[in-house]
Amino acid sequence: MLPPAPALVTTAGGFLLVLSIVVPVAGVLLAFALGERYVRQVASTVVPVGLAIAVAVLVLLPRSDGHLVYLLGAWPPPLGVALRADGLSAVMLATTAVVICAVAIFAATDFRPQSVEARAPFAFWILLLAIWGALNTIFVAGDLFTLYVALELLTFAAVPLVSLDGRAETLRAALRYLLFALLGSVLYLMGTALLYGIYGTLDIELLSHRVSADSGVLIAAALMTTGLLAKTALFPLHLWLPPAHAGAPAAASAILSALVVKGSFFILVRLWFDVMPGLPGLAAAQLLAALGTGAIVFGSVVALRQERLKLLIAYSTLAQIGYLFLMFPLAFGASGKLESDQALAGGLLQAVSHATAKAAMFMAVGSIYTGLGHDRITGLRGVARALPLSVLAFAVGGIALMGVQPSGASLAKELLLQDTARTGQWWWAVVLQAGGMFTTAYVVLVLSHAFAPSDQPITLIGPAPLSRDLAALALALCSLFLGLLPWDSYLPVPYDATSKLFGIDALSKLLLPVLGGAALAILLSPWPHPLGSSAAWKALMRVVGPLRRGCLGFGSLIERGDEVLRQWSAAGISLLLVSLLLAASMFAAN
Amino acid sequence: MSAVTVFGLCAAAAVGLGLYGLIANPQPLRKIIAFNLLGSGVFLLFGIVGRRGAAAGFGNDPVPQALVITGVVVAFSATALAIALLLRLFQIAGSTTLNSRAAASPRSDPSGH
Amino acid sequence: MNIATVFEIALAAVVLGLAIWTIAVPDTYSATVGFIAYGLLVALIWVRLDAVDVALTEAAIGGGLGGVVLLGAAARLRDTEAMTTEGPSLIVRLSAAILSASIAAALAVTILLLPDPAPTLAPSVVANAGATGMTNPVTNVLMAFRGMDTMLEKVVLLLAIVGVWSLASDQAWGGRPGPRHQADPNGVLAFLARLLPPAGIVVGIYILWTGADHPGGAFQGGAVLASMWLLVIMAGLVDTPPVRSRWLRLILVGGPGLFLAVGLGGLCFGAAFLAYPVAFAKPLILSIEVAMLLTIATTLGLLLAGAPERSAER
Amino acid sequence: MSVARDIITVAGVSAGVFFFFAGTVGLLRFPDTLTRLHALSKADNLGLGFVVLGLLPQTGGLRDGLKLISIWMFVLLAGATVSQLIARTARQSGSGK
Repeated sequence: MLPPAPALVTTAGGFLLVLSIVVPVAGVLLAFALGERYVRQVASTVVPVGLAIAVAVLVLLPRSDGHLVYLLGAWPPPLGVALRADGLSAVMLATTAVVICAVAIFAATDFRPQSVEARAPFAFWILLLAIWGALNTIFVAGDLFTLYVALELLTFAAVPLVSLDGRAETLRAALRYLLFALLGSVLYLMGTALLYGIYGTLDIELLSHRVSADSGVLIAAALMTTGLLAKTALFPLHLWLPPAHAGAPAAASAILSALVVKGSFFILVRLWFDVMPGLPGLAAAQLLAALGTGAIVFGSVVALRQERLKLLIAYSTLAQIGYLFLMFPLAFGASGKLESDQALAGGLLQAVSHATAKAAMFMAVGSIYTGLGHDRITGLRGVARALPLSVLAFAVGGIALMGVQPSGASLAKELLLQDTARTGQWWWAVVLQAGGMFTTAYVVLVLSHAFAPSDQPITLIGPAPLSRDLAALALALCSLFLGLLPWDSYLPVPYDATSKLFGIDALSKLLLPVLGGAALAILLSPWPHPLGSSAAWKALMRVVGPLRRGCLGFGSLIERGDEVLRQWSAAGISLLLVSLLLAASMFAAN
Repeated sequence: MSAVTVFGLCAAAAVGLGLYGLIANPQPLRKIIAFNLLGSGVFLLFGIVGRRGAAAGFGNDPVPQALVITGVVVAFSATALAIALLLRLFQIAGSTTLNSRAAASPRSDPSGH
Repeated sequence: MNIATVFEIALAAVVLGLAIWTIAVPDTYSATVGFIAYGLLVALIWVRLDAVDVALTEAAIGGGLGGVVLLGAAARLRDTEAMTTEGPSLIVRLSAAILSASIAAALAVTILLLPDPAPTLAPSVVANAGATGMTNPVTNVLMAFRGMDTMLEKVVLLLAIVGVWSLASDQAWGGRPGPRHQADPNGVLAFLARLLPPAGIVVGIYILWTGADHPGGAFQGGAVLASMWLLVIMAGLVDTPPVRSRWLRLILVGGPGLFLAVGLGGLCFGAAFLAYPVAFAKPLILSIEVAMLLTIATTLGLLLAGAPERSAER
Repeated sequence: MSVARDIITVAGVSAGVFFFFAGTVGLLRFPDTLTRLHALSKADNLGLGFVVLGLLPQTGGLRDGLKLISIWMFVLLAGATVSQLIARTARQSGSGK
């Protein structure tokens, strides 16, 4: 038995972690009991309180040595359950609070309970608070089983959001999502059972002292990783994501895309970096990054071929999830352990900037949809004039996601690129750059349609409340200026990384993805462009015509492959294959 | 052979059968049943682990038992939610297929509405 | 090989046979029935593993109520069997079978290789049982040592209700879940529904009460109460309550609400969140369990009833 | 004394097992719903009755004995009702003939 580590004592301010869970949960209970007429009021009371708690954690954390601990019921682990927060938790708590806040402002006009249609607002606000509580639990829980319960809480809150409008397609999407997510959580639970059987505890801190390269542990790690990948929708386990994220109401899509997939990703980070940093081995990490690369290629190419804006953004989420997994091989040090905090910081920053930017983009598209009554990309001409704020929010979010300085994405990319140089894995640098170009491609594609002049003025069919656009814009700006924040008390971001964000060097780094992205957009998007009749365009087409035809053929091939992979049985087989491959590579490493 | 071995193999087999059923059975209801089978296999795994940890006068470590009780209730709620979604889907669409392509064909206007 | 081992092997064989039947039989209704039988026999395995609390839960919730949900759905979907799409191709099924079998094999090997002596928390559960004044170790873990998990799991149940209700059409919102059951008021079902509930309610409360020191508890008792309620509903003696009803909402949040309130009391006045003062631990836990009993029974019943379908007036 | 108790137990449980076995054979082999139901309810009522009877001498006291007997009573009640309902449904749908 180990001597009780200092982490097994409640620290001052640890009660904030309890409050970060209890406040949203109390909001759920209260909103449910008070009923339809008061849900919005309850939510609008809980949201600022939750935000204040997240800020308080941010303030307190550096003062208490970077760690907050709370022993629930004053029972120390392994018997009891501890809540713990470190820099990662604090950053994620704050991101979640900010995004939820913006979505709540955005949704306040949408989900206003009227006398007749009280159902959707009732469900939406309760589920929003429940997602918040579940995510906060995920960020601060120190026990693998508590994490399982939180994961299920998250699923149960997310699934009904998908089918809120009750159409058959969204019901089908929700059912697929639920079943696949359940499969994922059962795999996770299986690993938990094995770990308890081997070590007699599920506490992350205690496990990290006890784990060794036992065959059972490796099996458990492979199963849990696969389960979490299924919940994160990493390629090729993404069958549920596009229909679910594209079918939900805009506010719900924003939450699902920005935050919900990050929950299981965060548990995966905890599992690999905190529970067993020495076990997975480089091969398994390369496998994860390879799947991430697949996600970037499939997600981006299929996104460029979408006709509907919401589906385009859903596929972009798929690609961005792939981007998050590039950090795993880069975090390996010379000793074969996951030890580079810099790569971890880069991955987490990417998650944060994607959360803010993607939520803003989904919200902006929601406004465009309400305004136009459709979200066909080819029908976007002139929308920049009709809905300037919505398009601006989309543009700023897109630019932040592309990695334009000083966005969080650019800082994340800088950190990861430094680690590719450090570890000599140049191929991931190529993928990182290509990912940036693909992101640019679909953002440029949408913006070029939106900014194209229209022959006749657009008539808006729905109202466009200012508060919605402002919420989206604020979130997008947040993402754009993330790179300027003082990260060093929470994440190990070296000072020189931030200073490189400006200057000639930075400008060249900006131009490359923009030009590459524009080229990719021209080559891979099958839709006729509004400028298509101009002379310059025709001249260009004469030059690149054959190349473009080839690229379009490649694109349709990828799209067909994506359709096959999104069949239920194909996805299930991929799931089992991934888990066996992970197990094999982990065994090879030990 | 002890009870742990016998039921341990039984649990592993239930997991395998559940995984297969979840992947290969086309009807959603069968998938839900397979999920329950899979879940019960995993719960049995906890039972084996707890049985091996019998000590202090208990024939089974109480902690995994408590985890299983929590897990059973969660699995039941999941089943109920999945069934409700399935029945609603059947009520609206008249079929229960999860295959998006087969289902999307009757209504394929580009806006999706 | 003693007689107990022979019995265990026979039990495992029958359970496995039922599991295979459940997966392989073409007819969905038969598969459901097979699964119910499987669930009941798995409860026997739990008894053999000396986990009676789990056996009760598995029989009541896993096999019993879970079986009812599945059976109801299978009956309603029975006519659609013919029009469902054809299964996946042979190659797909074969590779799925091979991969699933390899995972099962890996799991089986891992189980056989679990370390000896096995780690256990049983001694520390016993050592700390004095803090709650109750001797059922499982109840202690659920309500004290891992109280957070139990509370969050109650919220999961509530979210399942929200999820099921959110599937209602906008017109039916606020109305009564499920179809109205019409039964012969002098029929045998109505007779049973009058005769059994008083005894069933006593049994449910007894299971809760005895759960402090013996196998039992709020889940198991709640499942018994829920089945009594469903029996009365199915006999047409009472109708499901409209979901907008205020008392219903209060009962549904009562369990987690009280749990949370007691937890917060610990945070403000006691040692920690979810810490019980030793002098009041047993009464506090029992009162939470009583509230949870009602909440669980109502939640389980409503999860079985489904989404609101009819306006409250009829 | 304990030998006498064990003899009663063995005899009772064996009788119960016989009824369960016969009931199961009937359930599998009889041609239609009503006769199967007949076999099943016999097995439930008598088989479980004998098992309970056989176990009674092994119980620790009056309380446990009463619990056992009440379990049998509940099963009788439920079995009788369910058989009734199944039989009625079978006759209405015509599969009982």
